Amino acid sequence: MARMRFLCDIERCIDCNGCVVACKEGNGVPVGINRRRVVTINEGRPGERSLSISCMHCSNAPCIAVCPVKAIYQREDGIVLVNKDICIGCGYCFIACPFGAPQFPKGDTFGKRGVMDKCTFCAGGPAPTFSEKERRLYGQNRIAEGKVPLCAAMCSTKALLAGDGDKISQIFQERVARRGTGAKAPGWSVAY
Amino acid sequence: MAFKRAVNEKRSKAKVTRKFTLNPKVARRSFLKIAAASAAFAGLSLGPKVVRRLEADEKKAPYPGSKIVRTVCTHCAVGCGIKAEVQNGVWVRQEVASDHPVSRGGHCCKGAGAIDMVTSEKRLKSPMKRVNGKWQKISWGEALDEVCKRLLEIREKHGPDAVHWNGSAKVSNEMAYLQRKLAAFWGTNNIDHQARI
Amino acid sequence: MAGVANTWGYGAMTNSMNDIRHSKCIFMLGSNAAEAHPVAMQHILYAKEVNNAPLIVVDPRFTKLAAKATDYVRIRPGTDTAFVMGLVNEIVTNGWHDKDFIQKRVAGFPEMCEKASHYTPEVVEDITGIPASEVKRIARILATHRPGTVIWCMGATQHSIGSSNTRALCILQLVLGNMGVSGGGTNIFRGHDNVQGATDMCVLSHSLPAYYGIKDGSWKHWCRVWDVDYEWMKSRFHSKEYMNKKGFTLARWYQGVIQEDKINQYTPIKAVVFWGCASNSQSQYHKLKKALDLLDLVVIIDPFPTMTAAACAKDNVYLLPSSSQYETEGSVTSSSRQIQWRFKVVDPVHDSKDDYWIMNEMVKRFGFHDKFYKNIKKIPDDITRELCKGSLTIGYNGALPERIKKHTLNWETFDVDTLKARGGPCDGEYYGLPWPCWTETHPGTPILYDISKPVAKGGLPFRARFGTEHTYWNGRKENLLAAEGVYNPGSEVKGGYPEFKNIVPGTNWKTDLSQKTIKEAIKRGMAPFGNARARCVCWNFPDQVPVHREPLHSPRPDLVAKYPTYPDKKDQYRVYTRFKSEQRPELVKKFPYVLITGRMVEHMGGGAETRSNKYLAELKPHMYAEINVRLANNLGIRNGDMIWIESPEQGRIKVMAKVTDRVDEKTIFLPFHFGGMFMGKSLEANYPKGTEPYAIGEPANIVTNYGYDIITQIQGTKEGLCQVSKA
Amino acid sequence: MKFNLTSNHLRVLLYTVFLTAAGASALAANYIILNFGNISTTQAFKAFPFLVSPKWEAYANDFIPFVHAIPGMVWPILVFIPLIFLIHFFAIGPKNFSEDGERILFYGAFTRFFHWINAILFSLIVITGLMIVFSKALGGGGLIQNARLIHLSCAYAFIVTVIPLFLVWLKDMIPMPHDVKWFLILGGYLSKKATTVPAGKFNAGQKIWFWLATVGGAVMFYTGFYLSDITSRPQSELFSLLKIHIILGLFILALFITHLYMSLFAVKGSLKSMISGFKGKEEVKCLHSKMKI
Repeated sequence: MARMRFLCDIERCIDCNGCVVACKEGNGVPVGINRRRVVTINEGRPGERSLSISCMHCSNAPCIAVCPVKAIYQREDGIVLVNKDICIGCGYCFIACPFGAPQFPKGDTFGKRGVMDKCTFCAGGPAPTFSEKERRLYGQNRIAEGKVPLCAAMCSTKALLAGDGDKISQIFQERVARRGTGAKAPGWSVAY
Repeated sequence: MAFKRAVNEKRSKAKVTRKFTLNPKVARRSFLKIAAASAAFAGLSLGPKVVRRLEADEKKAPYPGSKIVRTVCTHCAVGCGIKAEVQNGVWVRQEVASDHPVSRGGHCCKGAGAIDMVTSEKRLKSPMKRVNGKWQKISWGEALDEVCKRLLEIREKHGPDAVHWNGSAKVSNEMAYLQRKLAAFWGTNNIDHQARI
Repeated sequence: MAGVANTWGYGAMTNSMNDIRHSKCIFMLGSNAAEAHPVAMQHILYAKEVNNAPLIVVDPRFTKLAAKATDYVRIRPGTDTAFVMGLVNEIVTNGWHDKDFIQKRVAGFPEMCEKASHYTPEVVEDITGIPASEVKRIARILATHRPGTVIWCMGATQHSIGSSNTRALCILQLVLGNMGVSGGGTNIFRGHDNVQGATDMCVLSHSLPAYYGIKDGSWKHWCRVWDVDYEWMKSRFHSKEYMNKKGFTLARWYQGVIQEDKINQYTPIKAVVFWGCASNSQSQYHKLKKALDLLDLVVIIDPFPTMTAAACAKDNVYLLPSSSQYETEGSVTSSSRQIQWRFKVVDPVHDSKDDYWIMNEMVKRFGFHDKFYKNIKKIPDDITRELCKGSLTIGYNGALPERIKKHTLNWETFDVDTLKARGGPCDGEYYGLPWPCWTETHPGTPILYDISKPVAKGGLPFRARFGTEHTYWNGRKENLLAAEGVYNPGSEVKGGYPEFKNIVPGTNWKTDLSQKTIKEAIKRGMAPFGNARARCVCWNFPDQVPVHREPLHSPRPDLVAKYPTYPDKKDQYRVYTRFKSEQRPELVKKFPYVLITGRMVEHMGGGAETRSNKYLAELKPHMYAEINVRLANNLGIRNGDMIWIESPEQGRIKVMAKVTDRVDEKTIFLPFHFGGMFMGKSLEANYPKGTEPYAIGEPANIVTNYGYDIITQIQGTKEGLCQVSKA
Repeated sequence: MKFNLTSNHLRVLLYTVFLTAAGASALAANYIILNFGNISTTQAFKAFPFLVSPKWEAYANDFIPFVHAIPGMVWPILVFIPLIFLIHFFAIGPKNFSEDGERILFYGAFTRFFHWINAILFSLIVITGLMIVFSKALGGGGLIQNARLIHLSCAYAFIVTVIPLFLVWLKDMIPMPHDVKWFLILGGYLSKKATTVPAGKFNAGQKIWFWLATVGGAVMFYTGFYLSDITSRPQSELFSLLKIHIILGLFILALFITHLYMSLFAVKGSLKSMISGFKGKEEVKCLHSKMKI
């Protein structure tokens, strides 16, 4: 069984935010929610590196472990999804996630917080595939169409890879070997 | 449901097999393959299993009856391809032009949000003119009549060079050509566009 | 572009984005491709990784591109010519230049070397601030990694010596022998999506479509194409003088209204039409705003209201909502000279109309509809056909609408590395028929001036455009045609030859509408425009060889005497343009910091489109000024503080400080996409209700300084001075 | 004894102020319930620990077991404390005091009014809090989200309306030496006889309940406030806040149940006295022996 993964090649990521907008525009994510974002270290100095991060779809996902209502689950192919009909918006998954992936719509009154929203690997959600409900709550289901998630597909420099973990790993290791430098993908060796 | 919930998998069995190929031959071949197109990459990485299993779903396409229109991003001169998925005359979503020879599906944030040019709520909705400091909606007929009348008056009174035309680098070649042609027919060389900038 | 065109014939990117994949070295000066052309980075990074190509970035600012560079060089703004000529000098002194190439295909080399010899590494260090050792090192990298490509953008051109900068870079490539080869070339990344196409169609005040100029011959040529009487056309103008006189430019048209500088036109400008053009991208914006309020009529034709609508304070303004480019169709030319067909996605939304409709309606009301649309029945295909018919100089004549559409509809058949179709309906053709595409069967020219291919298969020599012989200032005479043995395979003449003419009597290849001349040339395996040498010396320019001249507002008053700017130009595009009289060395005392402007990836141009996109506005909601950590600390400015930036022209803006190491201690950087504020005041209420952009901010161009290029009058936004204070 | 406020005006003013505040809180609560699930406008980022340390799995190692343990901590209290009281009720039985004889105005109208407002809000907070704890059993989803909103909005209303009670009762709630003695005999509740127990206007048990409900309530509000905005603090701090919120909540829950038992079952008539304000003199003499009448 293929194991779905993301990998961001920091030697290639140029902080163009293409992935961020591709995700938002494609999935109709509201302003204020960021399923994916780009972080930059050492900005303006030699050693500046950018990295596009979202939910890493961990094998041993703390969010699943911590969810008090078991609204978060993992598909066979490793994609971690949330059932928005069950989620109560408690925020525990956010506290448990080392990547800050779970997102909550937040209003200005009393810290109002809706149900959790996060990267779906463009695999929709538990609602019927391609239904209106799925599109509204979770966004597109590109995996069901046999397509790559939008962020990776639209990555301007092909820095962001998505797909079967073995393949991705191979591609990246080959890139590294070709480069002859010791480039590392952050989170790769540890997050999976 | 197309998938099985793995709710209880607290300790997943998934494991990564790390292959470290330093054989340059292999490395190069595969590198070129992935560099070739992310379309191939999509097919490769998703694996047949997922796709096949999901094809059993009752609905096969999210937008039945839609068609793909090939177009070009309007944001910079790289000329990235865009595949616009159109259903019943509505641009429903932006597909990935992963087979475009220049962009290979890539977009920066502006291109990734190209659909917003059409769907933006901030678009001008109708012709307008300002009356006593307030914007007023007018019809196209009125607007064009008034604008053209006033332009012709100015031409009559001050000569053709009293009008300056600022054309655009964001329109098609045809339109840019017409803009230059219009200035010529109007009788002035006072036309310019962003390439000067 | 004028500098490039005057070196070897055409002012365009010589190779293509994809061709950068074959480069062994990438030299980028004044380009921030990571923000301005992110998708081009795909190919640049490929070359960097796969070819192990050094990526040399020369910029006053440590850009996002510099973060990916192998070698980053911080340069003082406005000193690019000195640095590049320094590299040329270093290369020539060490004998690293491509002697064979220069001997056969380059003119004026000894004269150029004579001028370049001034720029020793030490002199370069003094002018540019780049250590002499670094100059030597970069020169060595360039010499040892061939073919290398040179990439530049507005960072190199928006200077008072912008055309010298571009020529210096061309000379660098000639000296290295990197022209006409895959992986080499001068790749000038252009800004807007169709800026190449619009330039080719010459929406310019000094030329008719396809760079024909505005001399009588050009007018007659286009009158023939348009099928109108030349005399009628002449009658449209105020006088024949004004028919041949360059018009106002976008950079300075407002002087035709406010007349601060003396104008050379019989009337001031009374009306302006902005057709898809933002006003806040023009320098000294506060003066432009003054002009908007003096005009009788301002017409804005745009999908969004733009900053111009908000800046107009009077009742003289009309907004006509044109549709976006996705709601109309037509061909677009990318930076790589590729022509693609932008198909119509949906019908115009709201009550907007597409540009062709608006044009049609306006022309109807102007009363010359029958003449204007004489050959045009089907829109836009017939327009394409008409422009192809006339645009012989740049070989648009082969790019017929059905061919362009065929390419776009079959883009998957083109190879990524060569851009050549392998099989399929476009077999053997290059993607987008990169111009010149001489005939209806020509595959397009992927690399300009490449003599390894036959002309019929996309090869070309340098263009013979500047005569056949020239006598330099030192008395040396040189034959300008290419040397013996330089020819495209299959050429009848095995050496240089002048341009084709009189195949059809009384015409040359540029004016022969029957295209017989071009076809004849191709048949004989030769280029219609001749086969000549590229020029290192442009005798029609004020500086025959590019030399350094201090910016008008120089932060180094001590260098002004040694490298003074040009004398004032009395009639540059109908307006008096100050050079010498504007260069005031004492200015730096009151305005001690250098001001540069630039792009950010989230926004585009004047930002009307992108700031109206909620996601992009969310990513970059504020206008800011980048200020060095040390300078900020010295001035007591903290990250996020509001600061005032003031220009010598009394422009001032209130922006948020972004304290960063990207810029050095003497430099302030401003992104130029913002609008909707004016000198500390919000203009949000001036937009039509509901169309205010999500993000508004001060236009950077309120504080950009006086200063225009000597040839093209491009505005010098990358070399001004400013003062900074805490708000 | 009657609580004499300085003037009627002040009393009216206090009523007005706190009722307005409570009303505003209730309105706001109504607003958020109506607007629940709307698109947000802002979102704070959590600083991403760049280049996650190899110990990333340890990131939530303390947190996960704790969250799992919460229902396990709560249900024993819900089961065993009522069980103890059940045994008490049948083994020892409630205290009965004569309702004849002199009646003393024990609670003024003002205190009663605010007591009942607080009682309703507090009960809602406790019930919804329990619903959140046992959300899994209840199936999660909209029900629990609404419970969370009620929890949140009642907390806002409570923290406002508890202030007058706190001020009015503060003087009588200061711990006294005799409270130790009260503890030693467990308030006499283990004896069937109506013995005299050492206590002022309020006994030591009531005092504990008072301090837990007010100061403890404030702590609960503070921790809950920050937990409601999860982007406001780093993870470790949020975890500490959650720990405080849960553990303190356990104590409050325990005393809430005790308070319910005492007022509803253990002391006959106490419910009535909170409605009418009057207590029998015998009861006061016995249970609040040190109170000056």
